[in-house]
Amino acid sequence: MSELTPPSPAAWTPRIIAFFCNWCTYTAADLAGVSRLKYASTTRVIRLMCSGRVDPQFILDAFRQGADGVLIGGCHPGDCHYVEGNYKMLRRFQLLKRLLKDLGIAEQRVRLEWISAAEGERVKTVVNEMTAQIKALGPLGMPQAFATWDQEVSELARRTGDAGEVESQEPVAAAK
Amino acid sequence: MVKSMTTPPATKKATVPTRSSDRPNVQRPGEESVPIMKMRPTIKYEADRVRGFGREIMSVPGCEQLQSCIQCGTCSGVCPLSIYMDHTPRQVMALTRADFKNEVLRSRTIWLCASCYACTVECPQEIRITDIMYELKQRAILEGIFPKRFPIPILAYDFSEMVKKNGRITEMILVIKLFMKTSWLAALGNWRLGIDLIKTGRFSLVTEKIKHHGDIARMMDAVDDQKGS
Amino acid sequence: MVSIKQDIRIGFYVCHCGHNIASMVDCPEVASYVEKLPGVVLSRDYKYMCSDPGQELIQKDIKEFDLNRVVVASCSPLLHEHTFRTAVAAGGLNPFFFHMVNIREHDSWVHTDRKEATAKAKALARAAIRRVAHHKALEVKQVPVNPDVLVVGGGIAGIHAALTLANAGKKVYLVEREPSIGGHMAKFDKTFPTLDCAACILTPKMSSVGAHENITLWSYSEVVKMDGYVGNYTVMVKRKARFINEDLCTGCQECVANCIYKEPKFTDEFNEGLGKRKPVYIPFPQATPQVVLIDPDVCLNFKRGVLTDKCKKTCVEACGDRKAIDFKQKEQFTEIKVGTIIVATGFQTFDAKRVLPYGYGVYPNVYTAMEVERLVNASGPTSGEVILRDGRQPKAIGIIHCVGSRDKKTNRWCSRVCCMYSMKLAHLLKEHTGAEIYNFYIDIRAPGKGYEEFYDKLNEEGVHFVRGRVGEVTDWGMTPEEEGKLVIRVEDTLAGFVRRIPVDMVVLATGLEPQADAQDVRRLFNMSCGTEGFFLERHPKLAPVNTFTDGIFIAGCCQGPRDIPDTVAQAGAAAAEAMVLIDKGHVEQEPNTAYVLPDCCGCKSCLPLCPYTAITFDEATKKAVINEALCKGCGTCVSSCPSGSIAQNLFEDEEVFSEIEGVLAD
Amino acid sequence: MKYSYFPGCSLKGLGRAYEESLLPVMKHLGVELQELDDWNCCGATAYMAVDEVKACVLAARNLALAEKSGLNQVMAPCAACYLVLNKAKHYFHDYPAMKATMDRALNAVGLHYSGDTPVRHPLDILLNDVGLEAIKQKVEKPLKGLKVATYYGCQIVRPYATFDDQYNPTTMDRLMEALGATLVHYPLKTKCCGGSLTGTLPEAGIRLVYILLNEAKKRGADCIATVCPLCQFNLDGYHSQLKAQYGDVLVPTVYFTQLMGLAFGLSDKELGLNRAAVPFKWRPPLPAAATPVPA
Repeated sequence: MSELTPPSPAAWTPRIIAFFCNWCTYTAADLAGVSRLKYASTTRVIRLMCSGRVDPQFILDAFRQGADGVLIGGCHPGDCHYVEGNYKMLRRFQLLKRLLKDLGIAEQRVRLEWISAAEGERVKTVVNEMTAQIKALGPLGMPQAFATWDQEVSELARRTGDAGEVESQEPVAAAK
Repeated sequence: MVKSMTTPPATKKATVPTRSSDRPNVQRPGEESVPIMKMRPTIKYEADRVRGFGREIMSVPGCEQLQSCIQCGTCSGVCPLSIYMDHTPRQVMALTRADFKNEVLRSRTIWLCASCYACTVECPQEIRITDIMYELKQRAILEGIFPKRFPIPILAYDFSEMVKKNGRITEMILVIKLFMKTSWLAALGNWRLGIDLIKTGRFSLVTEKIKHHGDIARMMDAVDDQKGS
Repeated sequence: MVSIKQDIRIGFYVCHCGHNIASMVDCPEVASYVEKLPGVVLSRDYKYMCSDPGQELIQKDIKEFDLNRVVVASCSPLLHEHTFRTAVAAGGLNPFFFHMVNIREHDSWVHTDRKEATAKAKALARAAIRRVAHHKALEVKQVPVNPDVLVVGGGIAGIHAALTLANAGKKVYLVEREPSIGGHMAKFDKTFPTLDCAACILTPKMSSVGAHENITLWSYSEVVKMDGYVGNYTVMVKRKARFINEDLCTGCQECVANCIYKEPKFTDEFNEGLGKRKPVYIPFPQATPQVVLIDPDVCLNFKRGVLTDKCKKTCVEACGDRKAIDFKQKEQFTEIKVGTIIVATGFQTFDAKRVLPYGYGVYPNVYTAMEVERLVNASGPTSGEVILRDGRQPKAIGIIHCVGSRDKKTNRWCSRVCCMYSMKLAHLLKEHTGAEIYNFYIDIRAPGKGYEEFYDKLNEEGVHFVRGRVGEVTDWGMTPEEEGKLVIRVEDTLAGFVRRIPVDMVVLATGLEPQADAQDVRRLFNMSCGTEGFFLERHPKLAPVNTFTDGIFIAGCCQGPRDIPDTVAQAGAAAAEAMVLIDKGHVEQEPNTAYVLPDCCGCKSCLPLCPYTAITFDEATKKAVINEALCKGCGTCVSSCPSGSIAQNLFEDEEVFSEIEGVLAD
Repeated sequence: MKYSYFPGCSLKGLGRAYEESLLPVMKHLGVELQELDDWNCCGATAYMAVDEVKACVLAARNLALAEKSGLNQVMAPCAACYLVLNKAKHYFHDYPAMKATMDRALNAVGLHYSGDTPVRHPLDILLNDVGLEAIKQKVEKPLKGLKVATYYGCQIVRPYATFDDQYNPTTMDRLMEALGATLVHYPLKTKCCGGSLTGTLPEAGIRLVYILLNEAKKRGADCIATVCPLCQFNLDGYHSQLKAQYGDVLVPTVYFTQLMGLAFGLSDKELGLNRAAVPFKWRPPLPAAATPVPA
């Protein structure tokens, strides 16, 4: 599947939304900080109690709002603080990956990682790896794509003389 | 009894406060007596370092781990040849990391390494010491720092030339060349070996060659081109 | 742009944390950026938000500027969320009208470009501003704490923790896997650096445990299951069959004397295999409880562990009227309820066979340090005489440090105690044999009270210290003096040359490592392990005995290698932490529970998802119902509900969506 | 079973007895070997000292040729070749810059290497592909009463432990036992023979040979079984110096394949047994006519 986007500008840095579970991966990221490990400043962490709380809609919405990648971090299988929330996430993740593929979003843009509270080093590795991969892919640029589509649709509507009904409902303005 | 022993000349000078004749000479048979004491400072100044040398070695594939050396001496402890070395392998690691390039490249140690990899597998910090030794040998050859008629770099050089030309090694030719370049005496000392080899049908001066012997030179040129570019 | 409800009045604070944040994030710039965001009434940067003046600033501002939301950008919420919630509450707001932004652990400490780090801090702050607008007032739930405590592991850590709690009047269950408590310490001869006898200081504590009215001691038992939550844990304990009725056994050991085996002939675990025992035995003279046990693997009344009843049972005869022997005994499972748990499961010593060049298991005169502890012990297999496996007395002994420590091929950590116990053994061996003693070390680590002085003492005693990690121990001699000896080949790194040192005995100072089943125990108690396999403390400095699960504490070497004084101190700390919960009487629970919205269509798909069976189906209303008391707040049902009819406090959909939107809105 | 066969220079020169015994033994076991067409020097350790990159490039040509041959696996009997080929393969995978150089050099001569071809040692193939049971069945004259010190040398177990234990390799031990020989406890089995130092710095090199021989003799070995042409040469070739310097410490050194050949009932001539300076005179006793050969 081809990506939707044009080649990336030189100065561009990816934006990765990370959903980390409170008990393992968020703590691991804290540990990476305490250990003063250095990694790319591309991720923005959103803390949830469990990776099981990651609603597929969160991921889709992140892309819609302009994320170039989504990283989900949970406890290792068998180690979930809530017994098996991470397994539930894994199940959903497999389905979601198929959906994203059909949408034409490259597989490397979503990543599920099991990172325990002790693995600060792993946070660094994963973030850096993912940053490099997404840099190679270029920006996803969903908000811009939405804007273009909306424009096309409005144009079409204007030509058919029925502009009122198809006006965009997307908050595209959120994208700069 | 003590008096009858040879007293080292240096100790006759008043540099040593205790009376030399009072101390038993602990010389063992076969050991040299203490030579004339030549004063030579062993201190190292910062200017003696070749800054960046250690970093350079550590940037070579396989040599990265040197930076985590804890100077435990396991390498020297397991090295079968450390007993002949002027600097133990551990000291070579320390000197390399601290940029003492001249001391390292002039050391006998790097030439004594027989590539048995005992140090590499025993090192608790997983430093690939053998590979570092290879790298240091290469530097020394590159800079021409080794004793005249010293056989090991000569062997290594002849070896590579023969491979480049023929693609293969004819061991007897290599050995004869080596002895000619280094020492005729050594060749004479090994006359029994030569006779044995002839007797057991292992002595052959027929050059081994590959069919596409141009290939090797082309490949080496490709490597050199890349290095140059 | 994004609309913010009219009545939202947000106060924003960005913390410098001294230089920790300010050196990498331009805090004033972040503050002035946030000030312009919708809904923000006030935006400040301040040196230390967690300080008293910082907190007071928030309280004052809430009143003065009529704030109804507060956001603080500083360190990790896992560290200070509670601090700021309390401050917000003190200012008169519901504490949940607060949100925290982590710009230290997740930003300033991990990035190197000030511009990028500042941009990231702004994005995170913006997300929090958007999110906090959706926050609701919530109430903290209080749950009572069961005052009973479970201590797992009866080594010196578990013993000390149990006694501390019991002496404070708490009821304690002490569960120990082995037939006796005492752990590794019971095997030691002397303790460093004071050289007081280990048994002399440990035995009284062991007996107090056995006799204490507040302690229920279950030796030869294991915890197999744990359920519940802080203050209310349900634990299943397996009590293994020792084929002796503990209540009836008086510890007279007449059964041992009268066993059909006249001589002990089976490997004695307590003496590290250097001695022998009978099938019916007591592990060591001071064992607590003073109760024998029968080993069904070697007892003649069993065959391969299965009862055959074919032995003459002279032991039963000897026991007579006491009738303590019960060959039909089965393992039992007992359920207990406790409020807090202290895990003190200890360590295992490194298997010296893993370092092949040292020849343990190949050369009989190579010993582990633990074996030597027994060998020099007056109650050991040789009554304290140091006699080698080949019957000789050693004239030269080499002690090799760091075996299975500081080695990336085995265990990379320093085991902390080996230097000191090696020196102790050097002293004891010198005292017992007068032999020439060599210590081979990488670095001497003696950082404790009186430890360096002990090192000095050893030097004065004439023990040799050779700085160098031994390359190999061999049995081939190169000189006449080496023939028939073990030869240690090592670089004397301080002298700068290689030495060969012939010795009669080699002692391997094996390191400490996590118990083989540490991972199972970790899962059992819902804890984390560090990469090396020791249990992970909640915070390396400030919460060293807490775990990530409330009410579960760790003490001793299960958390990392340490010596006896540190272990005892830590066990005391764990006991104190447990008492904090017990004496407070209740715990507060984060109100992050899930709840069902009225538009539930009754599809039941959430029911099997909940691991705590907190969701039930109400047949009357045809809707799912969540039991708030059982819900732990993971949110899995929320994200799985096909009709979006389950919500979670503190993690409402709109809260997360607004966070996503905010973080990307640049 | 068919393998591509990389003899290396030594097996055509000083170590020809290794090849002479290896080929009939493999044939006897039904292992087909096809000599790699136009192979070149592996790169060996001396080259590593001059230029590691070039050494790897040399090795890569052989690996590429092996891949081209269509036979998936290449057998390298010489310990040095075995190590260098494996090392090149490791570098190819671990260091992208090294891979690029190898690709470039191979490209210059119209070759390509994908990085897959497994490099196997005969011991590995014998133990894991042929199997001890199949070997036992071929034994006609068990080496009964022969006390063998198995000597692996450095480079097949270090630094990459591929098919055997790094510290205590046992493949040859098991093979010798299958042939009916008795093992001598020889903890020096992976110690260094001195490599090329015997020639270049004899004082240091020959001392190592002395230690190996002396310990084998002390432990009552009738012979030392080796897997490496250089080890064999060092342990065998310097007998006059050794005798002069250390006295009578000599123990015959044979290739493990020669012992296999003897057990399989092959003739001395077929096994190159006449090529050693220190003659190995022991021959298996004739099996008693009535009793079948114990497997």
